[in-house]
Amino acid sequence: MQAPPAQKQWSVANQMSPQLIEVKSLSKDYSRLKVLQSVSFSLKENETLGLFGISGSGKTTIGRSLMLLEKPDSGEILFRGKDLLKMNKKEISLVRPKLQMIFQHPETSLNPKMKVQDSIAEPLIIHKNLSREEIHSEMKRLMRLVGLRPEHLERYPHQLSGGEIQRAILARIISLEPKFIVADEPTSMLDASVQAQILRLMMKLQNDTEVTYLFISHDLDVLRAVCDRIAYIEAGSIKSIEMNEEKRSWAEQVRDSE
Amino acid sequence: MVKIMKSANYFGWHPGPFPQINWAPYHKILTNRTVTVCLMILGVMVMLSFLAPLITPYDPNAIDLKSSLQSPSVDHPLGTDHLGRDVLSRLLYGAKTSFLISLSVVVFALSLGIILGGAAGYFGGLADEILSRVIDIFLSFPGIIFALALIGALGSSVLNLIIALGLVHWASYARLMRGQVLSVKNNDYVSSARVIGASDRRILIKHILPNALAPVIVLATLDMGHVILSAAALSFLGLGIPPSVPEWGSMLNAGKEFMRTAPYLTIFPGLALTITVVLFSLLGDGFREILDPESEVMGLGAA
Amino acid sequence: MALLEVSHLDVGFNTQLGSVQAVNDVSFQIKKGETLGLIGESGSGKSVIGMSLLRLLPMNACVKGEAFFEGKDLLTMKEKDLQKIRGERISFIPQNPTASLNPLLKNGLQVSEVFERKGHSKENSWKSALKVMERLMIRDPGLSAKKYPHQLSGGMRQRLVAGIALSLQPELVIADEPTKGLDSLTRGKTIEFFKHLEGDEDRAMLLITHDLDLAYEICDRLAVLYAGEIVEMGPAGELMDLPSHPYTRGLIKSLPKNGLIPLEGRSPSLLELPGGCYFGERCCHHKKECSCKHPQLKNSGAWQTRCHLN
Amino acid sequence: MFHYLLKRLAFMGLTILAVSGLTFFLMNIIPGGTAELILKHTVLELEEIPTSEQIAEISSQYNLHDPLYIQFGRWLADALHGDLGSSYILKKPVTYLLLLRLPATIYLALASMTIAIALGVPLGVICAVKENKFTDYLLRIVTLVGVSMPGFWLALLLILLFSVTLKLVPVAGYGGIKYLILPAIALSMHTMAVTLRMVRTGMLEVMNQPYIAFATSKGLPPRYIIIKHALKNALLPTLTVLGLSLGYMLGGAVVIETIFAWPGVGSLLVDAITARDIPLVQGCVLTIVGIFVTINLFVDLIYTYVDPRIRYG
Repeated sequence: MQAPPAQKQWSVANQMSPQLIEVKSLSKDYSRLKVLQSVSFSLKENETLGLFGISGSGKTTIGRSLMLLEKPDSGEILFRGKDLLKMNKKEISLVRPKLQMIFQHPETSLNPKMKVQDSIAEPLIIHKNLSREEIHSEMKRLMRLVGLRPEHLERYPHQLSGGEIQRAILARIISLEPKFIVADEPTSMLDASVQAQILRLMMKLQNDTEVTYLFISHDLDVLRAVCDRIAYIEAGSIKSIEMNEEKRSWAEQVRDSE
Repeated sequence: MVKIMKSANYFGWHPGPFPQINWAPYHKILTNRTVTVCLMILGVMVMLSFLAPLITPYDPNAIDLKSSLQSPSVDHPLGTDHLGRDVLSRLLYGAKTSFLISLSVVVFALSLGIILGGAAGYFGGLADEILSRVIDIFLSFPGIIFALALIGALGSSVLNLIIALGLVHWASYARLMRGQVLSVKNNDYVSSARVIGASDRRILIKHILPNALAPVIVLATLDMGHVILSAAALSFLGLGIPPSVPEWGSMLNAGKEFMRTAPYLTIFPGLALTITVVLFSLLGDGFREILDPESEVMGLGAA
Repeated sequence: MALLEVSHLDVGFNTQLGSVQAVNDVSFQIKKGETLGLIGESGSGKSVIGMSLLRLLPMNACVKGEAFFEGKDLLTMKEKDLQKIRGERISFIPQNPTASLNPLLKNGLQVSEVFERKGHSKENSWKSALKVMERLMIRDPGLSAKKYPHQLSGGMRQRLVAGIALSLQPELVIADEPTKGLDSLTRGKTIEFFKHLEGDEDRAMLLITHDLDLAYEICDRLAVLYAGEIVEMGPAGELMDLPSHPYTRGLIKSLPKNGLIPLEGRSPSLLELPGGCYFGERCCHHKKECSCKHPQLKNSGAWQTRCHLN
Repeated sequence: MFHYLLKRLAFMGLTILAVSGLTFFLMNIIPGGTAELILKHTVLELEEIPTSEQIAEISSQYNLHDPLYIQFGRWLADALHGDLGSSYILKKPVTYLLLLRLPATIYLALASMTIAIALGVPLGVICAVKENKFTDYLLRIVTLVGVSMPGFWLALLLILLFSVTLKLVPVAGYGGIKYLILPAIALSMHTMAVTLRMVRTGMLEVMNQPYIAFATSKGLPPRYIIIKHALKNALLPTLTVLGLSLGYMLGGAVVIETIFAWPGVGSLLVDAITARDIPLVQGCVLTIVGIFVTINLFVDLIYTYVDPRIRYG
């Protein structure tokens, strides 16, 4: 694994299109340890930004902060120009559905005491006033979308494989029509063949719904395959962000081979 | 459910170096059967104790000095005590006392522990800090000493006994519940629920409680036995239940004076106590196997 | 002559759900100085094979077949005799070094006890242990030896575990998933370390891994496992460049750098394996024959494939 | 480490203070009762009812008109100087009575603890090694009964068998080893069973850990692996339980001491409570809680010593 070349410094000034997410000098200390040091970056609509770093570099903290699961000490997180950290409860509940997350460990991502169908229906019950039949047909649509079979609905999480759980999680969050998804190492616990399934599915969903991804990983191969830009993070600060030329050439290559 | 989880984990996406499978394949079925059998026996015992007035020909408190200290016979299958009271009748009535006291204490301690421990674990902050200290204090001295002092102060009555033992036991539930909530809270599915916009109430009821309760219920089952023992110990010292109420501990206390002439007065109530507690222990172990195979909860009550 | 000759190895586990067949009729040989890679995804039985050879599996495992090491069967010999072979002739590098080091014993002791067992004095053993640690590029061996495992970095723990396994210079090393769960930096270093080990001519190695890069870098031959059986075995370079079994092909193509082309479906349940080819359902060249007849391993020179199509 | 110790000591103080305070307020919950009690034990004849003048006199003599917290403060200040007041019934300083009774309690607790550990640990190991064999089942049944049997009933049974029937040892009393045997066995049974159980589960869990498989793969002999690699790890959780068991033992001692007329703090406490002798109750509770808290501090310190992963900053 070579060290990432640090040619291009971070800059968004020349980018014209509106930013969906802007993170400005996010910092967080955890008992004298600086987890994040003035982290700034931004994401356009329908873009995938990769976040590369080794374990303990603070990449998960960034993802969790964007989801308001952790509170940074200082900085701003602008979603369409509004600071998430300054919103009141009501405003947050309005933007919540638009910001979603996929987690690293499939075995703890779904409530083990809930059937898969209850987990998938949960966001519908919370946010949409649907009848029982409507929920059912919506669930069927979602299952088809992520490639799960109807018999999976009746099962409990421990009866599914890791890949199937990640599909179920995608079904669960896609129903909210999110604008932005943080994917925190969504495939690092999966086998290579299943990893390809899930990454393909995520890319297909992005095509269909124009969702924006922040893709966190320690696997540069994966990031090169799926990201438009890759940010390199080390010891809590971003060293560089660069365009990922490989994705396009890679995509062409795949098209040729198919 | 959890049974399948163990092996499914191994052959699913997360194979460890050691398959997490039970070594004895029949072990679990056996304990499940144990649970069934224990529940059945306990059920019969509860029924007998509540139907005691219909079954027993004697009033448990009817003093008949003419027939005092009789050995077991057809009239009195387990003999009579020094006041001529029928031991079998007193044992059956005593069972009711024990069950009711134990159930009240456990329900009282369990509710207090779940609510306080759950809230402390979930919300954290200053309230948690204070409550944790209080729990630590309650757990850092022998409970029975506290119960003794309480009853000494309030006087002996069934209600005071329940209050005293309840206050002794609640802290262990609170601590267990707090720890459970803290560990469950860190799971990704709780974060996930928060991200999809679930309310605190929903997260607590739907996601945290169902996953946190198993060991607490196991502890409660084991404690049923412990509380019976504690209550009996206090009564044995003459500090628990007033002598007019038939109870196993006080029966033992009265019986020990006549150990030489009427050893059955010592043997039968103790046997009843031991059997009941064994049943609750087995039941608790069985529940643990089914609900929460990973952890070993040591319920250390006072006796 | 082969150093290790495994033939018709079957491993099953008795569980509450029934018997789980983790390894099915696996046969392979390892020559002196050769590195054989066992590659496969979760549940393919690769780790079980490694542990079964040294009889490290839990009690509910049921192992059948033969594993001859220099003419003696490892699976049936007396426990006492096997104990003499373990560590000294055949050693084991476990996956998850953190869990494989005893948390309450000092690092040095966990190395030196190997020498002590061989009858060396306490002092000499300790000295040998320090030498081993020095060779492993562990910083300040004297000090590290007196520390406890949790005080070492992840990379150092990994090397220490490997070093313990290599300390008596065994003829055969079984390495179980050395790169599992490591981040890219540590993984890179581990691959370097194993490359360095492989330079040693005399030592044979059985490398068990899901990491195709690692296997490609250091193995002479590869065996691909699927649902507990070998589906393809051949020289490492050729097998990776020109795989012939549809599963191997699919697996290699699904890597991010090879196009991220998914292999649809999931491996069959080991509780009830399908009739016919185990890979049949997921295979894009599926034929009628595939679902009724179970394919046998077919030889073609140094290459073996289990497929009806070839 | 020093910091941690300081924190623990402070918490110990807080616990003892809280328990003493709690007991004090509980015992004084019935207003005016105290004066009546003192009168009953001093000047009054049996069945005589105290006059209000007498109560008033005693109340002012013992400062019982003060609010409770002031009375507690006074008790606390005295206690810090080693003066725990004077017993109503025995009319002697509480400190003196406690010092008189303490050795017997410690003697009994130590003997029981020794029995519990000396039997519980090796038997637990044997159970784990012989898992699901006859020995294991037998010992597990013994354990189950040992955990469930009330200690005081076991005590009565032991007396019935060994003293009354076989006449091998005295029924009750205090003296040589002959007097110690039965109470020590009765008191140790529960802790022994708990220890056995903890060691068994601990061993089974540890034997399933990867480091045991790795030790086996090194070619180490099984006996060495069990003693050097497994037992130490398996004993860690047992250690905590042993600390807690001591509390259980001190509680159980109250009953056992009463049965065997053992002149310890436990039986003193029961007498004190029955007579509502407040200073004596206070003193006994303070002593028992003090011992318990101190032992648990030691257990924690041993823990940090045995487990290198725990280091308090």
